[in-house]
Amino acid sequence: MNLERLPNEEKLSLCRKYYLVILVLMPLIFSGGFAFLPFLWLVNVVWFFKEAFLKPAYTEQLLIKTYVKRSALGLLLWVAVLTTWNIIFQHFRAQWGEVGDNLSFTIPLGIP
Amino acid sequence: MTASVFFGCTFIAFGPAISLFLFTIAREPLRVIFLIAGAFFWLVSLLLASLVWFISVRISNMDNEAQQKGLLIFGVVLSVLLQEVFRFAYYKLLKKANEGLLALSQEETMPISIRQLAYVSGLGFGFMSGAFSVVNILADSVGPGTVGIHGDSQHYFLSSAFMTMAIILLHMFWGVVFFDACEKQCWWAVAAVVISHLTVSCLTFQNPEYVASLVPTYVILFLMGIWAFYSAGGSLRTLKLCLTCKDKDFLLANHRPR
Amino acid sequence: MLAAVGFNPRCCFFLFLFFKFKLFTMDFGLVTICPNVKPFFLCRSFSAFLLFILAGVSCNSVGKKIYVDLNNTVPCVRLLNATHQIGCQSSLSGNVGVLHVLESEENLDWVLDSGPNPPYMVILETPLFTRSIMMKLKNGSSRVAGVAFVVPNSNPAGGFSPHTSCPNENSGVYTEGYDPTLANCKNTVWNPLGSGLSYEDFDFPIFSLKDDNDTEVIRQCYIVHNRPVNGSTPRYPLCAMQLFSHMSAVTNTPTCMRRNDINFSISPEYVCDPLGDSNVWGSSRPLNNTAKGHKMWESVVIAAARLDSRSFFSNVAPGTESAVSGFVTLLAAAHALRNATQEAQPNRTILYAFFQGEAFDYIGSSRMVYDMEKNQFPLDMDNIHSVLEIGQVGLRSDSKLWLHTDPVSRRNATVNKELIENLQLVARELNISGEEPNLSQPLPPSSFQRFLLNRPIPGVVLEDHRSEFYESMFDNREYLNITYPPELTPEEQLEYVTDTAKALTEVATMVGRALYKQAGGEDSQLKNINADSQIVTQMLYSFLVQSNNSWLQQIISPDSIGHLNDRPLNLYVGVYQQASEPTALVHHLLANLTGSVLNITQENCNNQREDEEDKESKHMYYYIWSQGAAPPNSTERRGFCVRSTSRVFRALSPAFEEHNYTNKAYSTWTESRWKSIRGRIFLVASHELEMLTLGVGIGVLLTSLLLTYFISSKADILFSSAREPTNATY
Amino acid sequence: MANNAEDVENNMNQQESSTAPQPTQQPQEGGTTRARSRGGSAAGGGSGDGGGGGGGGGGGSEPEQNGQPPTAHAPRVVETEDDEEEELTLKYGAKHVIMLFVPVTLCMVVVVATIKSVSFYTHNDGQRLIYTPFPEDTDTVAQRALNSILNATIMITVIIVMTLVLVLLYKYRCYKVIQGWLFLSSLLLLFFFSYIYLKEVFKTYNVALDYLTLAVIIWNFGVVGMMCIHWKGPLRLQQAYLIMISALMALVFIKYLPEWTAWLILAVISVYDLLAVLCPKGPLRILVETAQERNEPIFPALIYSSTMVWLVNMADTDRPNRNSTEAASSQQEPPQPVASPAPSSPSQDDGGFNSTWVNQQQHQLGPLHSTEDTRREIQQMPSARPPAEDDDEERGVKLGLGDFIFYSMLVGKASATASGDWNTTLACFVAILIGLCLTLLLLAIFKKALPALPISIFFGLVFYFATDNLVQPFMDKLALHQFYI
Repeated sequence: MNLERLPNEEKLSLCRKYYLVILVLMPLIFSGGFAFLPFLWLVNVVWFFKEAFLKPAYTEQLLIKTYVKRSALGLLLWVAVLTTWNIIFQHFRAQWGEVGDNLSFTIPLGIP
Repeated sequence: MTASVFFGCTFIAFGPAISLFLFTIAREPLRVIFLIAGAFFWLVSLLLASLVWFISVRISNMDNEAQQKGLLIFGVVLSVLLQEVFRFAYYKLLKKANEGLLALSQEETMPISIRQLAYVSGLGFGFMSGAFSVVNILADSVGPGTVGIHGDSQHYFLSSAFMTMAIILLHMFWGVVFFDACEKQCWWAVAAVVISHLTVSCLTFQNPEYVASLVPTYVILFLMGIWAFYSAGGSLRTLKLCLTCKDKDFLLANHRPR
Repeated sequence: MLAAVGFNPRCCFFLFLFFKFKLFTMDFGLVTICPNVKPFFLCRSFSAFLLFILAGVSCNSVGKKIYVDLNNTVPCVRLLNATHQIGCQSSLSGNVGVLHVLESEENLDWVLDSGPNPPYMVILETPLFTRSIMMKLKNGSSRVAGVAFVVPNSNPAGGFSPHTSCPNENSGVYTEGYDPTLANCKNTVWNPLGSGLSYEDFDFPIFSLKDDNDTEVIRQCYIVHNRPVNGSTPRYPLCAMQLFSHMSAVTNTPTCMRRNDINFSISPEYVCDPLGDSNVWGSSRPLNNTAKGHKMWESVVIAAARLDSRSFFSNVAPGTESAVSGFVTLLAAAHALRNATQEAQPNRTILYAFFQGEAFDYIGSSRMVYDMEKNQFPLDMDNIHSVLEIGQVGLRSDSKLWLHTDPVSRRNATVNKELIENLQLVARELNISGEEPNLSQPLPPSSFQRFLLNRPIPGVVLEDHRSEFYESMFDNREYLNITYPPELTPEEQLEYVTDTAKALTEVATMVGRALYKQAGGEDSQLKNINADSQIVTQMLYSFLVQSNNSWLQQIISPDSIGHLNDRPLNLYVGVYQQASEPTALVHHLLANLTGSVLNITQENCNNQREDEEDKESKHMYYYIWSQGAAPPNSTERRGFCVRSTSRVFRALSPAFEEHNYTNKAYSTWTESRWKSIRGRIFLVASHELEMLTLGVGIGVLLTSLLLTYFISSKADILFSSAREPTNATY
Repeated sequence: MANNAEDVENNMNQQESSTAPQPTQQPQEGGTTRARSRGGSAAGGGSGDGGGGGGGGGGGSEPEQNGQPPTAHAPRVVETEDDEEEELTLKYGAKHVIMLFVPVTLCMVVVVATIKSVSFYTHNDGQRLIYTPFPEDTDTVAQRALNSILNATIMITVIIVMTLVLVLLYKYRCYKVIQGWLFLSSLLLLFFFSYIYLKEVFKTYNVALDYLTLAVIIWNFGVVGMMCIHWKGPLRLQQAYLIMISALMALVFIKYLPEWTAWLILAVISVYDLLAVLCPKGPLRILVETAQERNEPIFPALIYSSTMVWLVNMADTDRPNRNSTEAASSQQEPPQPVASPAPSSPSQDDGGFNSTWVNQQQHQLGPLHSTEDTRREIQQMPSARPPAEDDDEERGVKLGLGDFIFYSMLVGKASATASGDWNTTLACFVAILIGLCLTLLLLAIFKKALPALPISIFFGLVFYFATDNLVQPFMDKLALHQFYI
């Protein structure tokens, strides 16, 4: 509500802190993504997208941008890998016989 | 494949109601609450009606077809009357709430006006009665089959959907007219609402002659719409005022929000 | 407090999960044996899963307006062996097709090419249920949703057998190695009618409809809606049918057994179960059942018969001629031999053996031989003196009976002389002509072949035919022309001695005497060995008309009363975990017909002892408490205890003992599991109507959205008066 | 509600701190007066805003922001120290109610959809919880009733014991133990139950899934869930996870609790709820009071908190860039909150400006979501918006996951047992929502901790049995003859 109460420098300091926080947290989440956690990268991208690209430029934004981009890259990589693997698996599961059965978590009934 | 039937019927039955909800209700928490409260009141009325019907069926003999049908008709009439009674009760309740509210609030504007309440509660009634009468039919419309192996008309789903749409809109209009009549203390209007409601319900007794039931229903819907439009404060002047909608009188009357 | 209530379940999680884990581990132990899911079992709870998320079980009135459920439908289910899958299967959500009643074979091209609205659900009559038509349907299966076969009330004239023309050719004794000239029915085709339909794999469901009302409804629906009137294409709505028979197992037995083994879960999902059941055996002289393996100074004559049959559809296997005639004869013979063997014990033991699962590559007999080799059976192969198998003896044209022997073993020795002579001798006395087929003719499909596979044993297979093998759903009592005068009550029918019963009694008498002679009994006794035609006709009635009759109710034990039912017996062997119908009955019958009644208490009887400190006799005898008859004045039955040598032992193919599902030596048949088997008919609307509905719906939605948005944005103008009252009134 | 009440206190601190940035412990009554004063002002603003909304008739897709801040701000400046709680109640209570309707509805939708599609959760395979050892498939009704009563008793005792243990732990400040406990349980829940759920879903649709993909899915789901619940993450995501957790738990209860036992447990637990909260010595009451006097929130992992809770903390921070961007991007304005500058209360474990900033981000996430036109978002938008220009009273709508679970359990059981009849499900749903409304109303009137289960569950049970036995046959007959009422 009424911000008139709030002295400007305080606002500024708060908002600086707040970007610092981003800069603390983003790398954490980003590096967390390396523990086979592409979902974290997705969170990173969606979460900070506005911060990185839609906000007017400010000093820390460059770093944020790079992190967001990297996260997006890693995410895409994961998606590609998973989709290809799944296509291969669905296609060859029947041929692989026992291996295929042992690989599969759920085996569909009634179809080979 | 028959998913298309399902979606088609759903859109027909609930399309207007949903769009009204999205554009006029969903953004106002208070209205959502009053909507659900209205639905709840309708539910209670139905519960009482079916309780009476159930008891009467229990005490009557089960295998007498004519008697069962008579009882069902009795149940329908009863539940219509009960619905209107509960509409009145709901109106009283809202008045109380609103007056209390008014007494408290200093400024001149209310958080929600009685007209809005009328519209919202009417839509609430409509939603619930529409849902209850059609949701199971919709669930069955998904399956591979369609009605008719015993010789029923195959337009069962379509007609039910249209009937439901009419019922929902009618409830809305009834709500507006009813509340307005109660405001103005002109009881003949209330009586008119009750009678028209009874008429619509009785019209459906002649299903599956859908023409004979749907056409009069939509005529009544149209008339009620115009009436509701006027009682909600609309008029030809206002119609002319919003120039762009000169040509849409009829539809306008049909889908008058709030 | 919300927060606080928030805790409660979550606090439980920890504990709760712990115990859950315990539960799971418990299941692992329990799940090893689990009965197959039979038709109409669980189908309600699974139908939700078969339908779309919104379509629950359609049990409300609207559902009744739409669907007519078919009761008394019998599906053809999927069976698997080491290499193949046979049978039928529908898709997970059921196959839907427009009904088409096939009047003639020419009519077929409507289904396969010309019909405007495929896929079709083909309704077949008897004469059209042939291999050629079914193969055409199978190959055109993109346009075929399924087949429903209307069972006629009278058997087809030409006869019908879906079995192969050379039954069990790969599991019998006649392989290339044994005698090239006899292998694969080169010499004699045992089942000339055999079309081999049962051994085809169809990727659409095939049901048989028994109920006449249902078939009438279907015909009416077809005539009213679907019949193309002089070439004009029928107009919507059309009558359609949906059949659910989704099978879990696929490919072959090794695959499905592997999938059985690897699934560990909260709710284990089993896909197939081995076929099998229990063999029944008894002996004229008690044998110590706990001492397995070779018995010194013991020489037995095995009298064998098969207990099972099959047909194209599961659970419809009357098997009157192929099985019932045989084992009823043997039971009667055993009964005839009871007194003779007790008064003047012949020096050899007679062992009555009833084999299960013979229709599927000799499951029962191969298991008995296997047990004898592995010393799992009270006897072993060395104890066997000779084998007399009673095959199909129900239909004797001009009182001939054929004594089939194995040409190979006959060639190298005089093994069969004695037995044949005995048989022909007793036959002559009963003026039955026991003929020998020509010497080059191999044995018909019979359990005896599995013994021959092990070693050349003297043995004869009694058959009423030279080369006729018949195994189908039409193998019913009408085929054996057992008919009762219409005016008889069930009780009278039970006692009514038919000609077939008389004929079988003769055969039974002959078998009994031959066995007695073969066992080394002296000829003076032969005259006293006579089968009882009353018993025979009662047994025929019980197995072919209804097993739930006053006679069996006295004989059966209280806990197996559930095996009695009011329809002809189903001789399909079924899965191993589930007792098939004939076994228990034959077990009790054999006990009652060969055993003796003791006067001991029920709990002693159930504990297999004659009195409290009796530990021994359970090794020699088996005790059955029969619930007996109710004296006329009172209602509760007066039971009695029967002591006999009649026992059961498992008829599970050795392949499942050795977990070796690929070797050809043993039967590897398994039956797939299924979730729900049902069928229903309904009308389907035209695609145009559906699209119209959808279009109208979308139109309504869009218009209302536009209008509402427009008006709500204009609302304050439109209802300018709306505000003043609001302020004025308040 | 407890937290709601407690939040009133929290607000005080926020208030305090608004003038003096350092959070200071506040005597209750002083705080109360201040809170109410703020309430008055808020009322003014709110009413103005409501009128505007009424006039605007929900102006479609364009952000509300344009019309509102003026109408919202004007009265606020004018009137300051009037005291109208009920008004406040009606207006802000309404928002709170909606903010609870949405997640509760979502949770129920998830449960019902699963029940209707995945037969595993409806098909009784004889397994039971260790808490309900007595089978219900008995031959006599009396036996069944007895067994269900015994089951319910055991279950309730377990719950009571658990609650007591937790309260004691909390009273003696063994936070580590509690945190560990909650952490472990949510771990098992997130990994194990989602594993079961995934398996059943894939089995239902007869699709093959390999262990690699499964591992990736479960691992990501679980770990991110733990992060969002116990550490920090986008608020929408955290709420989604809380909803999913409750849905999974409810599904497990639905599957493993026998029918009568389930109904009985629902009835009994709401009574227990009543006692535990309202009795002066009720464990939950003790817990709440302790939490209040310690001025701490009850564990965030256990409570579904609507957006508001955080708003104040972060509101101020983005004021600058709001100014800067006001002209540029009006699209992203709705989420831009304008509120009193208040550093986070010391209570928030991940407090400091982190939480501040978390919600800030979260809040900017708002429009991103709402652009996708799911009804849910459209509904959530307005509930998320008003805090933007209103103040502290906005915070503090919290609902325990337990209520989510039991609500969804009731609706799920209704849809599972009522033989494919949707009317029963609908009736229960409406009844529960109405119950929730009444509870919130009572809360706003009494201004003290109230149990949320009793009214809702009572309505739910009444309407389940009534609809299943009375209304359903009636409606069925009507549908048969196509009569309309």
